[in-house]
Amino acid sequence: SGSSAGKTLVVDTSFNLKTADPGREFEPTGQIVDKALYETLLTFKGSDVTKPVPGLASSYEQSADGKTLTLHLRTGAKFADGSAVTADDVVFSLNRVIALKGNPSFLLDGVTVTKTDASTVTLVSKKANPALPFILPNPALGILSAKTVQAHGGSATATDGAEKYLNTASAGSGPYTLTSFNTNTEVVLTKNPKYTGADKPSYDKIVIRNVQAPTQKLNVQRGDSQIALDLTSDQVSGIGGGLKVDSGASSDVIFLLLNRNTKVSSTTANAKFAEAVRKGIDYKSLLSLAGSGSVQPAGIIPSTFLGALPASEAAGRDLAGAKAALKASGIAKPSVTLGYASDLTVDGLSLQTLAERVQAQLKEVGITVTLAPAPTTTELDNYRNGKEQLGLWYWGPDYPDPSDYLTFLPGNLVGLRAGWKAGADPALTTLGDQAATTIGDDTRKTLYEQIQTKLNTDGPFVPLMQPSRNTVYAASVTGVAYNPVWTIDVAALGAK
Amino acid sequence: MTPDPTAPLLSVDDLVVQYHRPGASPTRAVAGVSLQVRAGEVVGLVGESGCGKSTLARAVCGLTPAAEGRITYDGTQVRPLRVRRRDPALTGVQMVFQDPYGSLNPRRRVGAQIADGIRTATGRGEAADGATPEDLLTRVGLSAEAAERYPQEFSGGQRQRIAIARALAARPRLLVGDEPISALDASAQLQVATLMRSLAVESGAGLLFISHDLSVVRLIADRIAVMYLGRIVETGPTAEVWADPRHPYTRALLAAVPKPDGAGVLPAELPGDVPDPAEPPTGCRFHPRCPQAFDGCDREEPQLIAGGVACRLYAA
Amino acid sequence: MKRSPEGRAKFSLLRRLPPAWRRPLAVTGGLVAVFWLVIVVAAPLLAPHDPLAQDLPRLAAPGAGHWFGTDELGRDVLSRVLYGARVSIPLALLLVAMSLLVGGVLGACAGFFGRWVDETVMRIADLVFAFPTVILAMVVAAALGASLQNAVLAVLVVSWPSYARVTRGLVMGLRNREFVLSGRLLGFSAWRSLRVDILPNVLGPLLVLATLDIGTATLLLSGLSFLGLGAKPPTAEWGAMVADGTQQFDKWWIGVFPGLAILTVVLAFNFLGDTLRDALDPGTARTIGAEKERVG
Amino acid sequence: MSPRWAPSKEAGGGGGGGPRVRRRLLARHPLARFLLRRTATAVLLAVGVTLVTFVLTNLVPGDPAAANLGQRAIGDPAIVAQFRHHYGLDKPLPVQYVTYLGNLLQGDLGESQQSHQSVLTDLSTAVPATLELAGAAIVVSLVVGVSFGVVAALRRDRFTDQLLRVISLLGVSVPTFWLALLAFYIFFYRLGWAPGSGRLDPGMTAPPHITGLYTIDAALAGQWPVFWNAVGHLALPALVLTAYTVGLLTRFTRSAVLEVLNQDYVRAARAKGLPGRTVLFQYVLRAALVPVVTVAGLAFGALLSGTVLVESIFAWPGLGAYAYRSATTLDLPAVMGVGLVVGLVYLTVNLAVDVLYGVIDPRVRVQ
Amino acid sequence: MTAGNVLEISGLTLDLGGRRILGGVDLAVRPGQVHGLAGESGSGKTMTGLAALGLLPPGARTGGRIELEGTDLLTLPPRQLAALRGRSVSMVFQDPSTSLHPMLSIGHQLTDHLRHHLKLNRRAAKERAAELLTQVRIPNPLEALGRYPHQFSGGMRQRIAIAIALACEPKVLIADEPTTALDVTVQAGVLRLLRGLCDELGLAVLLVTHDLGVMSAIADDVSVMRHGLVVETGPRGRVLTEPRHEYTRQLLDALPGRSTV
Ligand SMILES: Nc1ncnc2c1ncn2[C@@H]1O[C@H](COP(=O)(O)OP(=O)(O)OP(=O)(O)O)[C@@H](O)[C@H]1O
Ligand SMILES: Nc1ncnc2c1ncn2[C@@H]1O[C@H](COP(=O)(O)OP(=O)(O)OP(=O)(O)O)[C@@H](O)[C@H]1O
Ligand SMILES: [Mg+2]
Ligand SMILES: [Mg+2]
Repeated sequence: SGSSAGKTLVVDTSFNLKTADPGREFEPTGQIVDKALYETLLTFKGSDVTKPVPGLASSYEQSADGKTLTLHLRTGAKFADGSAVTADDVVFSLNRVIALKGNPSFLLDGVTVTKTDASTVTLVSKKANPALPFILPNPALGILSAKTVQAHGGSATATDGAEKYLNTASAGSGPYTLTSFNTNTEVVLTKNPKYTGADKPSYDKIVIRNVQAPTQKLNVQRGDSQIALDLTSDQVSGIGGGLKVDSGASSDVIFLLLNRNTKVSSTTANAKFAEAVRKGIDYKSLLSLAGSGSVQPAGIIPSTFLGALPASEAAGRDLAGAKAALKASGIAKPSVTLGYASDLTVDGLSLQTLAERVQAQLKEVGITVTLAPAPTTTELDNYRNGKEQLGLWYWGPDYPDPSDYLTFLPGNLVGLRAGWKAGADPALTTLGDQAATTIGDDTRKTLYEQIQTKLNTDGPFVPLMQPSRNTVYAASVTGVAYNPVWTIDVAALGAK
Repeated sequence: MTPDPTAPLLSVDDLVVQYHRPGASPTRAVAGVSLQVRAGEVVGLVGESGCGKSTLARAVCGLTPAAEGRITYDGTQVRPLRVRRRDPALTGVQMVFQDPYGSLNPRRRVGAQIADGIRTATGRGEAADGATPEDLLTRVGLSAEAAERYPQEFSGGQRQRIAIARALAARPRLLVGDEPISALDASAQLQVATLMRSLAVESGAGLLFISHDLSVVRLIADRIAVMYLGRIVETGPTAEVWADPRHPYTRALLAAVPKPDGAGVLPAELPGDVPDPAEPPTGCRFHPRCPQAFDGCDREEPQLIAGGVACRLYAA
Repeated sequence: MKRSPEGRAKFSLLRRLPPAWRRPLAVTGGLVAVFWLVIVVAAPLLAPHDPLAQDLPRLAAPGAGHWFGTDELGRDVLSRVLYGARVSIPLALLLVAMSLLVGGVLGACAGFFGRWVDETVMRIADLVFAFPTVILAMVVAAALGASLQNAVLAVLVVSWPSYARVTRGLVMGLRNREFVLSGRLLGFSAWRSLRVDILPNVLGPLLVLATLDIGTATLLLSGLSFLGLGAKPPTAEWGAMVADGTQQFDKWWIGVFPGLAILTVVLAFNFLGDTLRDALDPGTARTIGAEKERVG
Repeated sequence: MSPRWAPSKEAGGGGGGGPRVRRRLLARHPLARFLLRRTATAVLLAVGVTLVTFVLTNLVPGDPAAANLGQRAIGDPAIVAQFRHHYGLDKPLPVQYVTYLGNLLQGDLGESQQSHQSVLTDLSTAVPATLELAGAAIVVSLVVGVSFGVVAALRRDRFTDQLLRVISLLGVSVPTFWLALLAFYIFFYRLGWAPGSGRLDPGMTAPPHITGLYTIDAALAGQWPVFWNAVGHLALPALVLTAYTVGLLTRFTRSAVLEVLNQDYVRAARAKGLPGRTVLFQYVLRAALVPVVTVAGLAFGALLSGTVLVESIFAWPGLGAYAYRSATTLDLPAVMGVGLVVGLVYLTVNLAVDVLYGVIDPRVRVQ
Repeated sequence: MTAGNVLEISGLTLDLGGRRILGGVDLAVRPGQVHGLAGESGSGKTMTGLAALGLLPPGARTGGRIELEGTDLLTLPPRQLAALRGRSVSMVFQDPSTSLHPMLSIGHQLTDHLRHHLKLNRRAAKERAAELLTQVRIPNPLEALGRYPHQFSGGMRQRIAIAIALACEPKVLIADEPTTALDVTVQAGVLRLLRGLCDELGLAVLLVTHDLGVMSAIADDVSVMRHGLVVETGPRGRVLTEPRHEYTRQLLDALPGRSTV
């Protein structure tokens, strides 16, 4: 069924979806949907996230101080209703994201958007923002028809009421339009015949269904669906029947957090104890849980990004060293609790499984770990408020640029969650500030490598792994490519 | 203790007992009854099913609250029994129930249940004079070993004897029997009834004996009261009432009892059924079925006159 | 007469078997229950592996070294199933005992004292009944946080009312029985009446209900663990193990064996309870039946 | 509601004496009382249910904002404040609750934090999905369970009875979630007999929304391929759900029938020489149905419980899945909405049971 | 079979659950006559009646003969027996409040076997039913047909039960303690009704009772049973005044008024 003849493509994924409104969505499934419905100013091609390519903007220039980004719009672009995409639409859409204060608004933090002329838009950032061209491809920054949105209660203010409309229809210029939308069951997309982009979509209709991973496997094996997005390596192994598998390391980095706040735990705050943990983990054994395709990042920045540490610097298990460090810490019979979200899976790998194995490994070192699973909701609260002694979390990149990882520094978002207060490590803070404002790939690369090396010895984080990311698809489907920002561009898929 | 031996032990005055049903007018199961029982006297209460006999008996024991009127036992007003423990002064009134299978706790030995009664008597300050469950069992005609057994091991008649023993253990001065024999075998009925009478009279207690078996009541009661639809229609010494029933209902009742004389005489029939006590007929309650009803019976409700009959035939 | 007109007077061997509890179902139930109780006690002796050790090959199919296969962490499923009995069965028993206590006391008070006590207790029970049990237990467990203790509390919240109802019904029936009234007439206080005359007669039926309920409690507890609201890992708990199994459809052994364990335990106690109920008089049995099914 | 409770015709007639007037009042009284009591119960239950859910959900040591905002967004106080303001979470709890009740009076169940839609909209798809599942299951359970129960009673203590007893006990003992897993594995994965998850094949468009039950809507619209497809998808989950209720109903019907078989009136009917069939269907079943109806009401509740566990495995977009998601993400308006719907279903089922009592038993109806 | 008897029971034995309940019962009932059957509780009176209708509890084994106008009911195939049941032999049970189906209208219960046995149509059956109700003196028969048992008093219910039993004009009526649950005044009415039917319709009645007063009032012949055996049979007057068997004498002595007199 399906394939090119029916011109319907069925994609099974486990939904994480709240809305189709680009100004509000920031969930993985929302990214898939909005990527197909809306065009962004810049975009990425396939899996390559190292180089932004033209989208609605045909070219851009960045000022030397890294604060100003000028974009030139492509001519002839049209919305699905036939009206032309103008600079006003761009300004409206981006300002709306900022004003809504929704999940994606941080992408344009400190950015002002102005129209220079009918085909030019200028983005000015308060601080140097070398990452901006890497941020703009985010589907949350898709361009909407200001006219349509405004006609349905939309405005670029906090009182915007267009979400309801944008969950029933789309107002973009993307290759597909929205036919039906349900956050629990399925989303149906229909080909936009007026699409002005270069690559026309192959399928008339795309159905994205909410299916749990194990069922995804059955469905794709039986030909009920053509693509399954969330299978684990275990599930993929030995999958036959003419199915193809695209595997690779995900850009989600799973890490352990050791709280630096002595009020939360004097044990985890102990640097020697942290060293014992770092040396006591058997990273290879953890990787075996995630299966082939998973990798161990040497630092907190995922292996495929600019500034990633070379794999050779990755930590390994040193049981004797760990025991020695534990002894040096002066803590007899350490006992800590490990908080994690029991219902959370990262690319199909359940944190539950991982936590159980970490527990078993640290036991060999002599550390008693009590597991404290909780529903994501509850655990997020603990994490956010820095109340976890040990925490098991992951960081998925908001945009494929190393600057996204400066949040791990002391006093920053994730640093604080580990009880790592501003000023706790001035040298790192200085390095971080430098990295954030510097332009030039090589310099940035060096800076980020330095930051990570220091993080690995002095920081409260232990990067564990990037799980593998498997896309299973029918042989009839072409052009499957994993993208860390939007997982998969369904519009780019072809049929054989 | 009782200064005036002629003063009634139990006195029921204009008693009204009502049952409330949701969404309907209340049923006046007892609709103005006056009755006295003296010490050492056996009063038989007869009447058709549903006429309010049990209700009256329960009210006397405080198990059902009175809506109007009063019940006094030995000078104490009987108050309804609620969550609180029964007034010790009232434990001199004991009851024997109809169902021999329901009136003993299946989980306790017979002896223990009788011992409860003895404790009640001592609690009231009456000398126990060495009464034991075994003594009592022998008095009701059972062997002393019965005390060690459980109620299930006895037949209906035996259980009823045990129930009587338990009631007697409390040294009651008034015993109420609500159809204590109707669930028993024909052979056991008379034995149990006469036993009750002799035990009560022996100990000088009054006995209010309820039954619809007229022939038994005739044998054991000193005085008889005939009830119809919540009211007493005739009362008098048993022999008199038997020999010369005056109320038409009493007559009909007596005539309806088939006699086992082998003569093949069909008993006399009383047409109609007992009406619903929730909506009793106006005037005399018996008038729709009365063969002697006459003008005015449907309007005027006759009162129990001095001669012990409530019928307009005998008015004035 | 050779044949009865109903055509079903054929002498049946089964009718000859003496008391209810000697029937094959009861015997099976008893044996299986004993089997599991033995496992509860002797799991450490019987289990071939440490249920938490992750040293076997991952996801190995049932075979010589590990009869029930291994799970995704390389733990021996057989050992985990055996150890799971130590979690599920004692907890179910504890839960039933607690429900019996809470529901029994509340129900007895409601039935004996009537009026506002009755109204209050029964309206709360109604409120609980208005929710499907799993949903309420789920919300309670989510509210209290996932742990076995909290799951027990959550199930307790939904299970006491059926005991309360049965107790209340039985007490109300008994309250007006002649032997209770006789006691009251002899001057028993309410408390003595309740203790001596009523409770002993309520206990038998309640124990039957409790036996039947052990199965239900096991099901509910494992259901909550299945939803991730019960046992904390790495505890070997059957519901949680079945949940692991749903992640690996084709590795059937991960989920099938713990599921079978739940099934046999519940079945055994249902066999026993059903037989006990049959041995009881029909009226009481019906009340119990009606109430028991509410729990499910 | 059954018209049988309506005041009788004669009572509506013209004037008359005292007793007549009284009877007329009596005739009306029970119905009025009944309705009044029902309404009061419904209101009390609604308040109770919402209050309980509200309190419970607020006991959860978590923050809806954390659950529903992204990792980055949660770090920005302005965004969090905006979120709280939008959902009224910045007000004191009692105020939140009163506001909720006020909105409820206007039929507004609030907006789900998860789906960003009105809870009513969410429920309007989730509830019919579950009702379709539970409805199909209860119909099958009733047919199968009652027949099994009758057969077991008639073959009392014989082999068939023993067999049915084991089957019914198996049914009530099997963990639903495990059975679902097993059924899915065998019938879908191994044998390929059952269609996959969801309510329809992908690519098949849902029938026009009339009742929300796909089978009925498709039949009404005459879309037979859709109808058969929906039935196919419904079959397996519905059958899994019936395991428990069939067991329950079998056991109940059996004992109810046995009890009735012992009644004098059944013996009297046999003594009249009526054929066994007539005695069974007119005399025995009619009386046995009364307890069975009660249990069927309870069984429906059990089915709703079952759906929570089954829906996730069959990816059935129903109330159970919605309830689970809402409860674990602290989606307060959604959880309260689920509570209300469930309470409503409970009341409706009870009402239906009462009406059925009236239909079956004249003693309830004629007073 | 002796001439003049419609129903003749000879040597009837019954075993139930491995226990002998009846040990060879002999009874004969003639048309137009009431045959009284007395005896203590558990002596097997009810079982004898049920045996004649083939309504014994499952598992019962019988021996001997029960002849209805020459046909042995015990060996009759179930189908043919069912055709006789309610048609030629019918039965009235002890408790009128439980022997009528509480959820079916009187009309329904009066007509269904009429329609089954006599193949009457709905209208004819209804007419016949109303006629029967008149016969047992239920006021307002047509309206009564639409009512339910709980709307009648105990005595009326028993009369309705008798009407049902008589609907197909049977030859034999087995009445198992038909008045035990009734008040004496109501009992008198039912007894008169039974006697009248017997005299007018030539019905043969087997009346089971342990009330010797009732027996004396209505029965022509009396049999006394004990432990599954008939210990004495004879005309009413003789048995009740000059009992021959010791047990009968005991029964009579237990009566109030006898022992003391
Ligand atoms: N608990 C009750 N609630 C409502 N009505 C009742 C209740 N108990 C008895 N009644 C009614 O009160 C009336 C009198 O009942 P009661 O039991 O006193 O009669 P009785 O003379 O003892 O009859 P019986 O000889 O059948 O025992 C009857 O009409 C009965 O229906
Ligand atoms: N279903 C049954 N199974 C086994 N034994 C039975 C059954 N029914 C009755 N019996 C036994 O058969 C014997 C005769 O019972 P039956 O009912 O005929 O007595 P009865 O003379 O009618 O007594 P009663 O006067 O109490 O009605 C009794 O001992 C009784 O225990
Ligand atoms: Mg009474
Ligand atoms: Mg009998």
